[in-house]
Amino acid sequence: MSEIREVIIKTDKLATDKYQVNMGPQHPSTHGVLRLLVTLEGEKVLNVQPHSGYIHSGIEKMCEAISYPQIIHLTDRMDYLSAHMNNEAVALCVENALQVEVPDRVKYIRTIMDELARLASHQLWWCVFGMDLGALTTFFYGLRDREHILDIFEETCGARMTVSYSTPGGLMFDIHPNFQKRVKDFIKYFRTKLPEYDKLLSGNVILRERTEGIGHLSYKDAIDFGVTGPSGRASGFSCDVRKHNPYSAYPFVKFNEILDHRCDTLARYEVRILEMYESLNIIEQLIDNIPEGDYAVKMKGVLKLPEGEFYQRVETARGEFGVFIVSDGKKNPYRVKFRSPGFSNLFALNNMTKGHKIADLVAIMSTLDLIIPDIDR
Amino acid sequence: MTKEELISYLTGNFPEAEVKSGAQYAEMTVKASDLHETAVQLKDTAELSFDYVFCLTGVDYAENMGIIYHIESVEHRHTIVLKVRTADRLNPVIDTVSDVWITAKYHEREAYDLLGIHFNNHTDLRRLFLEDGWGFPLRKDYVDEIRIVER
Amino acid sequence: MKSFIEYIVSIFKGVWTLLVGMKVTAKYFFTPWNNVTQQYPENRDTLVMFDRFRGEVIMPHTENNEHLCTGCGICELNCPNGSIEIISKSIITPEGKKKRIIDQHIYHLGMCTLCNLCVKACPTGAIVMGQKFEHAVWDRALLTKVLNQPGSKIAEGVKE
Amino acid sequence: MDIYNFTTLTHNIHTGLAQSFAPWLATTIEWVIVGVAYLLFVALFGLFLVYAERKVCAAFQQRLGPMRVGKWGLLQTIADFIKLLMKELIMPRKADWFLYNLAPFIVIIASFLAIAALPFAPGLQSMDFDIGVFYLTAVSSVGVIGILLAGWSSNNKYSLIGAMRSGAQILSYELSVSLSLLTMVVFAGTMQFSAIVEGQRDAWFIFSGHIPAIIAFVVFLIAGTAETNRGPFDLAEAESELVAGFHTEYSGIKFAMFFLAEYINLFIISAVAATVFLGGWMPLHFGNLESFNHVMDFIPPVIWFFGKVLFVIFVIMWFKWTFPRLRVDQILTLEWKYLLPINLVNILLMALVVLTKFHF
Repeated sequence: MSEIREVIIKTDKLATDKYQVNMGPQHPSTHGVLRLLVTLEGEKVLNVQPHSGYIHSGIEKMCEAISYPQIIHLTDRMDYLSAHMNNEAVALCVENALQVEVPDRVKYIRTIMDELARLASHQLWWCVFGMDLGALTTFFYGLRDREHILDIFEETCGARMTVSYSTPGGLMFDIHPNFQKRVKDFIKYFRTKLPEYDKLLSGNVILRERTEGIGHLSYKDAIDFGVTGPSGRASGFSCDVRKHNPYSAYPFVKFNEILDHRCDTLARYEVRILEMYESLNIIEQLIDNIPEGDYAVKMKGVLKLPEGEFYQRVETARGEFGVFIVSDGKKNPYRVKFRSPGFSNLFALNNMTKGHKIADLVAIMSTLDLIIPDIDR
Repeated sequence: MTKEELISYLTGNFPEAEVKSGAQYAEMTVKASDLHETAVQLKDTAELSFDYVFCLTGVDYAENMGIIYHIESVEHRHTIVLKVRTADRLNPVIDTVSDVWITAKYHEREAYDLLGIHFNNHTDLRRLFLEDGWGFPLRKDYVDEIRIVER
Repeated sequence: MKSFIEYIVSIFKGVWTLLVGMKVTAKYFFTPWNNVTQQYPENRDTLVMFDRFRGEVIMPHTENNEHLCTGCGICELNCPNGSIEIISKSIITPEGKKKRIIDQHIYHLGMCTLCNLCVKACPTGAIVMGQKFEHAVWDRALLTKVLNQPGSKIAEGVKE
Repeated sequence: MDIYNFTTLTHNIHTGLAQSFAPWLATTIEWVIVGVAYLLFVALFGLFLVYAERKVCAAFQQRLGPMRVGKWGLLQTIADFIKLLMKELIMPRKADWFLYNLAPFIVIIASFLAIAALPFAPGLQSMDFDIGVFYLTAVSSVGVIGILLAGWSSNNKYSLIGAMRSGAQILSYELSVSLSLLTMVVFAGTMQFSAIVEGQRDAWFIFSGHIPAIIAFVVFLIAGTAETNRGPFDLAEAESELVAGFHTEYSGIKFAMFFLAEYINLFIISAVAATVFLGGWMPLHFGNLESFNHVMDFIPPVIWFFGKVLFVIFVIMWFKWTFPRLRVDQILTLEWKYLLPINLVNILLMALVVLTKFHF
């Protein structure tokens, strides 16, 4: 206190200073237990240092002790909003390593599930984005629509979020007899609700003012930081694994990779909204054409991968997800590495928020769509 | 470039490195001392322009530590797996590539945190997830009698 | 002058977007019969879970108190978390042969992640997923369950 | 009409007291009665508003809102209030003890001061100043001192940021509130609330003052919402940014005071809007429709007043639950670049309307 007084006496001016605020681990806008050490000057953000690890659960270490089919249920719990994509990544990786070709039916169902999970994730993101900006009503509208998808999941997979549906060699169950009807009903329903999202939030002048030109992440930075998914695509970084390294039924469908070159928060927002439309298109192309066949290939009781290294990339709702398995020929992997999209996205935050206000920091963090277990693993 | 073209190009231009065709991607193993130079070349050569590191994995091999970089070129859409081994297992040291690819900075921090691999010239080498003095859980000889239950 | 007109237009455009948003919320305000909330404990009687819903692992018994579990232990092997423990015992069958049968099928619900691997692996279909989801208890010990009922025996004709 | 007039009732109470007690004692007793009445009213109406807000926002969000305590959750807020009363009062160790404890009282006292000048019905008004509008704008901004103190003394950076935001915001929006009220004062020709209401006997100001009055009404609603720190201007407590802003560190009854004050302020802003623009307790009258006007007269003024207040409150809640929050620089931009110029032009317009007698 006395130091400040001295400064005031000396300079005849009001002394101002930088200060640091801990945002998190318990903070409403970090959506989990992430700690951001924010250096502020008044309202202006000077530096953001993410500190993660609060829910580091050592999944990679746990994977080394269990067999390949057992890894599936752990991947559910990393990025719980794209649980099915994570399952699929492991399943595809193991299938590739064993050189098993799954039936087309499996591929179709997996892709439909992927897109449903992506929709559910983007819906939740939309809810939370609205809430972070202070529009609390969006939260309930988004959850209301997400409930329909979760019901589809629950009926077919038996769980709402941690689905554990893709297994090495196929699927856990065949689809439920109601599945196709339910999905079609949902698409019909959601096509009426999605324009409402635009009316309520996207067009809103307050949202536009708050997002336009905020949180600039240039094309070069997006690649340098490895920011993938909708966040990367909003910077013009064409990083859609579905397009560049197609897997499952993605080679069979026509869809656009949503790219935006405005690089700001609004671009990231709109890319996600457009991706929801695109996901609906993909599901519509597939849902009526699910081929007949088995829902799984008969696999051995104990899966042993040949010695070697296997990598599989998939596109989750947050970006590129990778599974890297180092196998020494035993029934459990020697080393498993999950390349999670949130991890890379998080560290671009500092670059994007410099010079903006606290409120912008919240908005930018929200458009990166961070899931903390995905970062910490 | 296709995988085969890439392999032949790499064999021609990196005589020191050992290039082979992996199951999915072209694989290149370099000596630890050449790592940084190779990284710069991989990124700056116009025909290669590997600019997007999408995965960086540290692996504890029994005799030494391995670091595996999965790198893609956004422009040419070809992918390479760059592998390097440290000399020592207990005190593994390797040059950082975080000045070449920014994202490697955080992946290297993770590798340091979980495997204890020390990266030379890294500007911010701190633990990422765990507390200081925790140990390196992804090493094969890591024991934690309280939290790990052997079955 | 042009910028002045733009200023005025921007005001009206902004207000218009706000009114569009207010129309959406008003629509839901005045149609309360579309509410989506469920009154959960009250609707317990009518609440039906989906038949595949994974609530817990159960072992169905017939009315003769018979189950299908041979005690082979495959579920125990397949469980990633160690939430299943099989305790078997040796008996002597009426024919005078020695035979191992299930004594206790212990299931730790507290450790279970409901991944369905045990059910999928079970060769006789002895365990299935139950739909009960209200698992809250006052004592953690209550989450450890014995799935085979006391005095139950294996049904006739189940292949070993 | 006269049966609804409270003047006789209050007058009778006064004369009765004056006859039985010494003058000073009579006055004291009157003070106590008025004080208790206001306290009761504020507490009950505050609780009702909290309940209403929860139900209204639930309806906007396709939910049911509180349903457990009492029929349709009617007793929910009372239960909440009892819970808050019983909660432990926690204070940060390095907080400034005196200011920390003083702040909630300043906030709530400011609200009480403002509520005193409002006419609820003919004769049902404790202080009928001839500068009522001026008094109200003056005391309603005292609350910001409490908010600033709360933020400053809590020894929490979030609180401090919230308090500073609130200071900047309320100081700015005070201008718009006053100027939009001033527009109506120009129109009414008086600052006395009872006279303003009386002036709307034939037509409410929002109808008779047409365009400038409607503009002033909209500006007043926006600025008034900002004055009460409600969404979309709830920067001071912005929960996604500042946890809870200036009252992060308050618990129990002290938190309840901030909470209650927020809802009283909501009531005050709505009541002022209702009084100045929507005719206060005056029934709805249309020029020559004698029979219609007569039917409207049968509805008691108190009901008219509260009906209008609740309508304005509903509108304010409506946009709170629809819009995202503004950023701190935008909130100032909105005031200084949009509302203030509009307001100044609007006053000119109103002056012209009054001079040319181009009104109804």
